[in-house]
Amino acid sequence: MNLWLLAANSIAFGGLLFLLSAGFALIFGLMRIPNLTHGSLFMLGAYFGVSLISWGVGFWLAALAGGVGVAVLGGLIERLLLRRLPGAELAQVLVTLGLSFMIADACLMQWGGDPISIETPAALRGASRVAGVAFPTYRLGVIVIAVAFAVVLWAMLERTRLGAMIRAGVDDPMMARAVGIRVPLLFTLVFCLGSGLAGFAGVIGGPILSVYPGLDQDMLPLALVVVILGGSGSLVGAFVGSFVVGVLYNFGQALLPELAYVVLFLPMLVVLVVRPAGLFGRSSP
Amino acid sequence: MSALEVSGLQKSFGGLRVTREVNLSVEPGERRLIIGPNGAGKTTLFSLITGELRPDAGSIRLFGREIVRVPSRRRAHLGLARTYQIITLFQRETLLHNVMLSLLGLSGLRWNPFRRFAQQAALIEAGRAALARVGLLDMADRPLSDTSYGERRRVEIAMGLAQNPKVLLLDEPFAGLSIEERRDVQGLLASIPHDVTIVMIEHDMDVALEFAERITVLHFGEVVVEGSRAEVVAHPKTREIYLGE
Amino acid sequence: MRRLAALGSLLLALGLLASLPAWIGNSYYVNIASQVLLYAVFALGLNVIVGYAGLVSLGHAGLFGIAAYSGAILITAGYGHFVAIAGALVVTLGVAALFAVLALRGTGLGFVMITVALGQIVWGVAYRWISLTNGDNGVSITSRPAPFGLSLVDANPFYWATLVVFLVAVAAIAIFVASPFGASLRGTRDQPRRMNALGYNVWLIRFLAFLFSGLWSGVAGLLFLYYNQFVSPQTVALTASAEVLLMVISGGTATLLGPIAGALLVVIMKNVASGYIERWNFVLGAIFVAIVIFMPEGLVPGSLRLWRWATRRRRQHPAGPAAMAPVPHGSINGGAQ
Amino acid sequence: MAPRVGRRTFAKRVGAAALAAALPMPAIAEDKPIKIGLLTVKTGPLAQGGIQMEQGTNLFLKHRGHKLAGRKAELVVGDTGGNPAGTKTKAQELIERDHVDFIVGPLAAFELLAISDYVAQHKCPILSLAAAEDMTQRKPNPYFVRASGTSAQAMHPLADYAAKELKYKSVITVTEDFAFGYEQMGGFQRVFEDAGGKLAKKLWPPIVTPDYTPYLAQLSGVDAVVSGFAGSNPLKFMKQYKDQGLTLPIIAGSVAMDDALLKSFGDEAVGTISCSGYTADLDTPSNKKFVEGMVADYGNIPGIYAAGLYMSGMVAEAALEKTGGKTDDKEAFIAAMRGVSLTDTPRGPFHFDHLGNVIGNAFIRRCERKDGKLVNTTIKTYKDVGQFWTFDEKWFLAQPVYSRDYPPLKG
Repeated sequence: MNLWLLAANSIAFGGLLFLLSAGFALIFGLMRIPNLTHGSLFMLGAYFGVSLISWGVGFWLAALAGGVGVAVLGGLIERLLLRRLPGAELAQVLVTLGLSFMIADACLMQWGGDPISIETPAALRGASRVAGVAFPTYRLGVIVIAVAFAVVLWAMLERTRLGAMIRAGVDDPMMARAVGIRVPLLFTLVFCLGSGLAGFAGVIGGPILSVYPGLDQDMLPLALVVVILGGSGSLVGAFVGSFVVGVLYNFGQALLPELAYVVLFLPMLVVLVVRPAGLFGRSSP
Repeated sequence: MSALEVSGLQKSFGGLRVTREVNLSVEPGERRLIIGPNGAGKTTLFSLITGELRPDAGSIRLFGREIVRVPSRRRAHLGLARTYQIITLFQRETLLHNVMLSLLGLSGLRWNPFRRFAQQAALIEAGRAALARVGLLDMADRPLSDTSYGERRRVEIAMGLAQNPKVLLLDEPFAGLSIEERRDVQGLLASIPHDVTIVMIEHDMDVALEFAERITVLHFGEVVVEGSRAEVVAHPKTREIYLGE
Repeated sequence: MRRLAALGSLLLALGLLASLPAWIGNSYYVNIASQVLLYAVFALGLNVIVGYAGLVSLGHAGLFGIAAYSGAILITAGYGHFVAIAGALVVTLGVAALFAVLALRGTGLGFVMITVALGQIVWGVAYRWISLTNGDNGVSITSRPAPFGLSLVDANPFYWATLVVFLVAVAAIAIFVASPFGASLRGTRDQPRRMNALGYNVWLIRFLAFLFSGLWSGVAGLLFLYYNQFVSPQTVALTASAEVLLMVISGGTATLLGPIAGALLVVIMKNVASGYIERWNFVLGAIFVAIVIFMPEGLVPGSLRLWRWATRRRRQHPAGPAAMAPVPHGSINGGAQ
Repeated sequence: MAPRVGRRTFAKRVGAAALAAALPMPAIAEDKPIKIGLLTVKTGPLAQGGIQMEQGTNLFLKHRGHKLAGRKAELVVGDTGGNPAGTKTKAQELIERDHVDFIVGPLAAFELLAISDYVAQHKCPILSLAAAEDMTQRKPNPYFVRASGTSAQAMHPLADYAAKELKYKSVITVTEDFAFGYEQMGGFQRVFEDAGGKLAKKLWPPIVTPDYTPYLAQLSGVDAVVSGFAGSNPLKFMKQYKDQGLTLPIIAGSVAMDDALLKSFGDEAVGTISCSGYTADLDTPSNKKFVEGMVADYGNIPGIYAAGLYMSGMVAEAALEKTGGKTDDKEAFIAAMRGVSLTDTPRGPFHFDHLGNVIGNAFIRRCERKDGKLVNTTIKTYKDVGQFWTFDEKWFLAQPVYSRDYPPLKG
């Protein structure tokens, strides 16, 4: 067994998971909304990417455009639906699951049931040798993208006015409102951003995962696990959680095949039972 | 023997020492007022006494019995009741239901899954009596969400009284009340018999000073002054804290 | 007068339910009715913890499925139906106790996530512990019980048996909710800290409520087993947990009729409407979204609100308040505290 | 007053009677259509195969002008949602409400197993392509007919080919962790080991495995990798395999290189050798018609899902012709189905064994790029392959069903 490969892939898969779950964590952190459409938005982004690429758009542009398209949809969902339901978690669950049913079926209508592969961009095809180990070049690219996004998001949260407002909104929405932050607009922006990240991640994940009906259901639990292991709603938590899940997934599946099904959920359970707010979360929700 | 005796009580949140070292002794039947500026640790002290917070060190005795390790809910059964500064009532229920819940908390009936709660004659009677004491009997069947703030304050007190406590902790019972409402509550408190020991946190000095026999001044988690009304008012530390002198 | 009317409509409803096979005609529809009832029992059981305890579980299909699996395994091992049913319920209660101890470490979303993890672990075990569960092929049983010598093989007797269980469940849960314990439970949902200060053991109340909820989930699981005569890992999947939660929320939490209405909606959409509407999944999703828009508190309370609003409007001036029926805010916020 | 019968009406009636007398039975029954129930998956992750099943069925009925053995044929479709409980309900709908004469489908083994007892109780013939071995082996259902084959039916010849023609000595198998996977690889293992080959490892990734790298990391030190993936997983697996820079040859089961999936693959699939009971490149008149019809109507090269249902239709049609269009006597109808022997079908000639499972060709294909498109080109045909391969039926059935741990790995 090639342990170096598993180690390297823990990082690469973790990178993909970070792209998947950063948006979920942001939305959850600021708005306390468990956005159960997140998997669907990921899948929808991937399908947007498929169509754009088939019309001749380049991969990277398709990824960005897919992200923007999903961001717009996310903004609409927030404006038209979630806006009405502050604090009503059950109604949020109902509406986000309802939307995920609709999106899944709409994708089936539009793109059919056959799995669709997204071609790896030409420059990143094949395998590279890193420290003597063959590793898919594209996955190295995913690591770079994930780290770049993590840095950009972190800088945005910590260094910009928007970030300061988001942080204020997370810490104390009432106070943020009192000091003149337009919290509703902020929520819409964050929801757009979180959704857009999911859509972008869908296209980026395409060359690895391909796109197929059911991709949504496969990805949502992963995002949940990442956010739980990382701690609810912090970007740093999602970042660390992604790589923790990357390691658990790769080594767990390879070394403990008997536990393949619970290799993510057992640690998640243990973390929740020991520290209900997650590894890096604040102690009280 | 003191009704309530607190000694060496300490509590920190992270690095913040909210309760540095509190010693307090309240005699049976006494009316004790606790004052102090915002952030002095008054509500925290109440939460430590009722067990909603766990102290880092110190002892709490209720009529001589050490209760610091007794779970919060058991302390209610030992005769300790409190009201809250921020109203924590059952919004969807009627006033009577609220008070009945308070009564049920001390009754073995609370585990009964078979009988009808709404038909428990003994609880209804006691609940109505408690509401009558605070002058809200005629509103007994109104949902709490249809009541005014002042009425809710009185429901809070009714719930405390309904449990027939030996020691009652009142957290700012006058907060947010109109002048007439204050007078009502004042009269209500005055009518509580002296077999109930009362400790009260209050900002409104006019009503509070009239009510209290002894006063404890809390500042930065410590008792800085304690004594009779006149003593405390005259004490230079009190003036220093309140008037910045 | 009102009591008489209530009694009358109750009797009418009972009569309609009991005579349903007579006027519904085809055994297929009788079977659908049995399914509605069995999922209603499941949803009612889940509602105990979601609606009355304010704790959202996304792992209840685990309990439902464990009852079905235990029953199927005991029957396959050669035990009689009585032993299988009793054994399955004991196992389910044991697992529910374990679930509760773990899940009650968290509140709000922590609770939800722990139940997700537990449900997924049960799913993994069902899938992977092949020697016990036969893996993805599932376990079939060939017989249904014959209480008092009455065979339940045909659709009608099975429906009546399910109806009896359903009515017992409704009655038991109605009594439970209206009891002092039920009042205590709702208190812990609305003001857990206050309840604790009032002398209630909040943890134990929630724990017992979870067991009660688990018991009815288990009963529903056994009905499912006997109805389908089959159980497989999909029975315990996350989607199954989500489905029953959607029934509860869409019908209206913390009401007796809500989960029943939700079960009716989902079962009919999935099984009957899917025969006429090819994209039924889309329509079902759209219905959920529409419910949130127009009746965020759920179908049953929402319809009652609209009804009251409409009748009051009629009784008042025809041009009464022009505003829409007010939507109560945050009226269905569950796990929040 | 006697009803007046006009001349023309009278003539018509006499004519109809004469016609009826002249023709065989079916024409008499013509007023009541034959009802065919299709159980398939149209929503959710399994919809890919399910939609193709419906397409195959529709195309068959279209080719027959919606008439079987002279009777009008009506199709009732039930969407199982891909889960066993849904399948049960839909089967009840088809049998108890719509009174279908027979059922085609469902797709997945766990769906079929959930309704096997039920359809047997109702004596409803069922033609499914779900491959669960024991449906025609240790727990046979007397009303079941399978024109596609068992899980291992194409794996036995694949193993034979791998050992004897490709001269592979050792392989690693990798397929999903479920019964279809176990049965495929069990069959491969038995024949491969009998031919002197060795299985180094059997890997079972869960059905939902977004990233196969933990398994790819274990693929080395053998002559080839045997893939048995299904659904959308083959696509993911092959792509990740290629990206990882792995170069071991891959040989694959029927659905892992299904013809309908080829349009989704890229170059990573080229060179893969697979074995299937159906191949789109088979040069028979009926296959030509079938493939052309699928391309014309749906724009798809068909695979085993569409072909399986098309052939199931042919079996039912042949049986109906034998019974004179009658379906009332279920025993006679099912006996007729199992007695069907066809010479020109999309998979060539086939007939059934006494358990209702098909005996027909198995095609070894190599994936190639032709005119820019991927195609599976047949390189060898194993004729008259049954579910027991070359083993003695009694001996075969005395062994446990292929499972995760059976046959056990040697050494």
